[in-house]
Amino acid sequence: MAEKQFVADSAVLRSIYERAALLKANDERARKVILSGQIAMVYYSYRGQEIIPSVMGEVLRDDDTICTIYRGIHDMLGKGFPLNELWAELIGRTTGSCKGKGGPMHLTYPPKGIMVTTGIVGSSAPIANGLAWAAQLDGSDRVSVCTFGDGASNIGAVHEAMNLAAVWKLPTIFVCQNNLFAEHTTFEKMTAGKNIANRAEGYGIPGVRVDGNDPEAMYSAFAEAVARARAGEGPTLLECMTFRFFGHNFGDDDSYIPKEQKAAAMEADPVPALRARLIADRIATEEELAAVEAEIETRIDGAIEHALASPWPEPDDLRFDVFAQEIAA
Amino acid sequence: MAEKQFVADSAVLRSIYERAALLKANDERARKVILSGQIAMVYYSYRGQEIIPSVMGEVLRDDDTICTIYRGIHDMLGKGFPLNELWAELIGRTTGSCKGKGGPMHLTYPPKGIMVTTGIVGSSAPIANGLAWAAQLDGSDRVSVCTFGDGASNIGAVHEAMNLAAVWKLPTIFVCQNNLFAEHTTFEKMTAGKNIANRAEGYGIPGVRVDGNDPEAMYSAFAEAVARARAGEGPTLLECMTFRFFGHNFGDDDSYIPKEQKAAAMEADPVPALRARLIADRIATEEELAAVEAEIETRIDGAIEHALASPWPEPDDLRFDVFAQEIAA
Amino acid sequence: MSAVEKAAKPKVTIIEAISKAYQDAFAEDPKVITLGEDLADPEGGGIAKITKGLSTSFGDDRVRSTPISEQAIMGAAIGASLAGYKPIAEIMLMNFTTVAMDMIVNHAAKLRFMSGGQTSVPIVVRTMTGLGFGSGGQHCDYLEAWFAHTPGVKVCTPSTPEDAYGLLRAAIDDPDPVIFIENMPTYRTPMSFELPSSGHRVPLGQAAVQREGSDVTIVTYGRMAMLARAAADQAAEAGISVEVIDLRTIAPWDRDTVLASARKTGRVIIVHEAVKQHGAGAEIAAVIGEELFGALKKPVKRLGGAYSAVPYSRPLENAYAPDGDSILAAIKDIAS
Amino acid sequence: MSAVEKAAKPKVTIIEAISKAYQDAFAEDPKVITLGEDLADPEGGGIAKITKGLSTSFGDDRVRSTPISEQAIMGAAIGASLAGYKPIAEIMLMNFTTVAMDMIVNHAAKLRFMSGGQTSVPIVVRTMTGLGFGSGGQHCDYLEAWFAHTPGVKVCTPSTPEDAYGLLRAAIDDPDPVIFIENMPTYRTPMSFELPSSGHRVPLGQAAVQREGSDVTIVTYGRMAMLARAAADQAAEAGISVEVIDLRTIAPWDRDTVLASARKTGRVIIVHEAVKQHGAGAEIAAVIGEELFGALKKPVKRLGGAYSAVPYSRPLENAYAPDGDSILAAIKDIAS
Ligand SMILES: Cc1ncc(C[n+]2csc(CCOP(=O)(O)OP(=O)(O)O)c2C)c(N)n1
Ligand SMILES: Cc1ncc(C[n+]2csc(CCOP(=O)(O)OP(=O)(O)O)c2C)c(N)n1
Ligand SMILES: [Mg+2]
Ligand SMILES: [Mg+2]
Repeated sequence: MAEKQFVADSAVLRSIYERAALLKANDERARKVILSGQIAMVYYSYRGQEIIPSVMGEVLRDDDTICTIYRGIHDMLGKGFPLNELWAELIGRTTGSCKGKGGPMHLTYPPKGIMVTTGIVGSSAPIANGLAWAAQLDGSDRVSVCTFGDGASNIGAVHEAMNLAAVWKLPTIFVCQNNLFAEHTTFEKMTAGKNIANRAEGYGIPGVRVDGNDPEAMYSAFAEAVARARAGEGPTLLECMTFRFFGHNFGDDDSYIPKEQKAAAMEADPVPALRARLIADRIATEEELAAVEAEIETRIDGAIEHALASPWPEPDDLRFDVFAQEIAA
Repeated sequence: MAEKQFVADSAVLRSIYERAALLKANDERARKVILSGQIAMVYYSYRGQEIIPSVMGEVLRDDDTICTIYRGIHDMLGKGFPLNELWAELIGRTTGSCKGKGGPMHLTYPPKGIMVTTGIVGSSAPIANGLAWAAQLDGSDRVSVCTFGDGASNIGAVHEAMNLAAVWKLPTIFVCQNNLFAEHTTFEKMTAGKNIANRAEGYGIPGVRVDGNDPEAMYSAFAEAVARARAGEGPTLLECMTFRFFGHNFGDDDSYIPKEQKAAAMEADPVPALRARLIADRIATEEELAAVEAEIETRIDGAIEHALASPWPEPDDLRFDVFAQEIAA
Repeated sequence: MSAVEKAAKPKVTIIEAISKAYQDAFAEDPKVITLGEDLADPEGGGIAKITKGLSTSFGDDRVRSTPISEQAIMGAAIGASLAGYKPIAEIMLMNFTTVAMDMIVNHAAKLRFMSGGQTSVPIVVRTMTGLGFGSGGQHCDYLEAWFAHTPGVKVCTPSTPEDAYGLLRAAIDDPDPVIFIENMPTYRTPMSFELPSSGHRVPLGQAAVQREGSDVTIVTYGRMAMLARAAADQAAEAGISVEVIDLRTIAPWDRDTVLASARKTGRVIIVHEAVKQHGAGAEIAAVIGEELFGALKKPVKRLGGAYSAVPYSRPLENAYAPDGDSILAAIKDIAS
Repeated sequence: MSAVEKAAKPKVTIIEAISKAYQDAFAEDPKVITLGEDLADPEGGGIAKITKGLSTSFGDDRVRSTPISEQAIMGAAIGASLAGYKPIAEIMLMNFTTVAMDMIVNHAAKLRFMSGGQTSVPIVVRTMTGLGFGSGGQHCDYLEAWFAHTPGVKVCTPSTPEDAYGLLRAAIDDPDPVIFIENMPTYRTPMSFELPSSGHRVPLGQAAVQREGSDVTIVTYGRMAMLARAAADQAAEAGISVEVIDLRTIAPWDRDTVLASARKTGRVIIVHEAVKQHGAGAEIAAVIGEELFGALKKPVKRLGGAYSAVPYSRPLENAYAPDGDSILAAIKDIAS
């Protein structure tokens, strides 16, 4: 398949930006409400990594599935997780997608194919293969995406999953979001080999390192992987280079990140960069984008309001959803 | 390091043969005593794979350690496991190296560096790294070898271990004995990628596929890996091509192996081939080798006799060796 | 021969019943799929040949041999189940579940709850184990207590061909993850059962009173249930009437049946092969102690595996777990 | 404030005591080494900064940050221990031990036995867990019962800074594998202890009677011991005299101390955060039932975590495990 085939045209770029703007605004809001004390929750900021899931959301269909991780709200919003169900779950209300039982690390929304969010490093990968196997069995061309971090590439589950996907030619797309850090440890220190993409060769599958902050490069690489998977040509490993601006989790003392590295990454913030590009290339006007952004803020306002007005679960709820059948009181 | 450096000279080849002859004879005897009903045990024949451990035994020192697997008696004999303690353990007597508690799948003999025998596929690899770390800490140039099968290359533990060995530059040598089958599943069916050696590149370490039945090639590759490890240059992955003649375990219906494949492999039996070569090249005479072989049979006779004359353990022995301190009765 | 064994003429063994359950489930429900090491026909239909013929009949898509990758196996089962399939994942031996514990415990067991009921994981984890083959410390463990301690998974194990069929079919039907434990040493024990009909189910959570009695209650499961039935026959000769309860499902276990029998006899022995300390017998004994305080005639007795790894040498392996003699001795002791 | 808390002036928290134990062990014994994710100083000395300063003081060889590879971490610890080192392996959170269960259970726990005593595995597995942070289903489990069910490993957990120091030092000294469980929510609980001297050890297997009493015995450990001490103080106001036993070591647990107290009070409550069903409390209750048959005044009560995954939402998380109120209610109920 020629790579040239997958080019993000103006409309696509604009749509990617609209998604990225939502992701960015939502992250900013989350950090803001935590910082202000309005809402307390475990939070893993993805700020800086917005382009990757915005591209994924652009390319994927609703019936394509995704398995993601604790740092995954960007992936989910990209894939269409509704804001009301998101925020209500983040603050543990019954109107949350998981009725408050899952929380920020286990957000789930099957209507948009958001099947699993895991807090266990690497575990998204083996499960994604099962969803891909189901697609094969169904005779469907839908694809199964898993996302994970650079650190996760060193855990056994990811290796096993890539090998299985390769031998079964599964429509699984392994999206490694390499933000150069795993908690406090640098990518280079824990990951042997030239890069992660390179490991794909050991499984005889395509492995591509791509600038995950570059919407066009990311689009081209991801769309190609999806096309291969839909065509029954098997899995792809994408290593998407990016950076997380705000440390591992909210409250993280990120002094382990060299100041210049962080400053440079924030300087190259991909979301405003794409915005500027859209305007410079006359794909959108400043006014149009400002309107989009304002509308996003309004939607987030509404979602938080809805969430805060929603009821808390009752202790008795613990008896439900353990099994299909309720647990005796 | 130039590969040419490690050449098996005549003396080495002869010594490799003497080890291989022991291994072959011991396997034949084991199958014979089981078949005759004289001894009952779980047994994983390694017949056909003798050259690999004979070379390893030739190159390694007593203080170098090895972690091996259920199909590992060849590895252990190559490394110097004494026959008396071996046979007594195989038949579960107190004079066995493990007092009868371990058995054929858990043979251990630290005086010769035989540290772990595991029945869990892949588990030899992570433990070998720890022995390698200890060597680093001791400031010793000893090396740590783990052996495992082709099937094991697909399990997470092996991947994690190779990555850790690479980032820590451990003196671990990963010896994959690729006998083309994992239980009843062919290597190609379960293992993605061109070959296993190739996966090393993903970790930035040398990966070499070698004909494990060719004593010279095997010697050259293994000695080089050991030299690298001793010199502090880190791990190597060796994929040693071989074949097991008698199925997965004793009693295995090996009809899943194509008849021609098996016949061809047995036709190319590496032990008699090496024997013939030694004679043809006048490295040894027929008489000398016959004498060596006769002496091996005598030693095996003696070991079995010793084992059979040894006492069985008592139920009370279960209270010992769980912890350093005995368990209360 | 106990009442249970006497019921019918010899027709089918446990291993045949398990194979039959597979065959019928595959034939009846296209959503039933299976994966595991060596399972498909080119690989011989599994190490115990339980799935032999299945891939030929139902296709390579539904019956898949896998690499040796227990995490990948469990993950694939979980993922397919999230999409509406009913996978049976074989983790060959129970000790190998240790490699896949994250998938089973953090994921399969929890996804329904953590998703607030949006997703479910209707998988069966079939796994084999068993003492008596001289395979030593890493191939014969009984880990049912771990899974029973894990909310969100059910655990069962049969001691008759009928139950093997009925439990496995019920496990496949069940909307939640079930660990199905098979005792290899019992696979071919001759027992007198007809081939169960394809409608036969043993509801999860229901124990079987396999032998009625009035003096002593034995609560057990798996291979130990076979030994307990035989020991009960011997005890009867000594004039002791023993009720044998095969839990069949270890989690959730059938409290009503156990408590009713314990109340009746006032003397309870719990027997399993798993290590006695912190085994499933502890929970049962604790509940009996709570519920029947003051109503028992004797303290509950627990028989279980020794506190050591499973030993290799024959005399040690023989001494490791309860056997007919130790069960009979316990019966006589508690009845005295 | 209970007797235990009153003993000395505020000086040190549990987390400080753990750090100090590391420092002292590293200074005293060059064979002590450690590895785990983010542990070394370039990575900040661990997520809780417990090992901060250690790699700077004792070198990168002895204090190693690792990739996210729990199997490789445990394997490296086991291997180094076979060669005479005393590794402390940090498996960051207890739920992540599920990834390394093969290494811990099939290898660390069994190598001494399977080798007939030729090799030993003197490792410590330090692991953290704890409810109360809103981290949901995969970060707060208590799995001590699994390890207690595994012959060959010991399990301990502290509820005071002194015990944290003394148990960790004893665990490091121990010639066999020890799982050392840390309750994150108790790390910084203000308590009044002096910094323990470097000679301080708490022998494994010895419980502490943290508060003497005559009416009711509470057997517990970890964070629940803190709550039990406070509940005992409240009960005293209601005229109920409660004896609080902190097991400290869960396997092997101190039967003598527990049975002596149970015999004295005749009323026993067992409290842990782990899921109640098949938790460590089941074994303790079963043994008490066996040993003190007819000698108790009331059935043993067990309080434990709910039968579900750990929920996220605050009110659910609060309801999940025993708390001061439920412990006090149980005291009043059993004393009535
Ligand atoms: C099996 C496992 N080990 C350790 C952890 C603790 N942990 C949580 S996030 C994390 C770092 C993961 O880094 P990476 O994969 O690069 O993803 P990122 O957080 O950078 O997005 C670690 C070690 C975990 N959750 N699961
Ligand atoms: C984790 C685990 N899974 C499955 C098994 C069962 N098993 C034992 S040997 C084996 C095949 C191993 O094949 P390979 O690694 O090629 O080694 P070989 O037996 O060919 O020497 C399998 C699947 C096991 N022992 N451990
Ligand atoms: Mg990262
Ligand atoms: Mg093989």
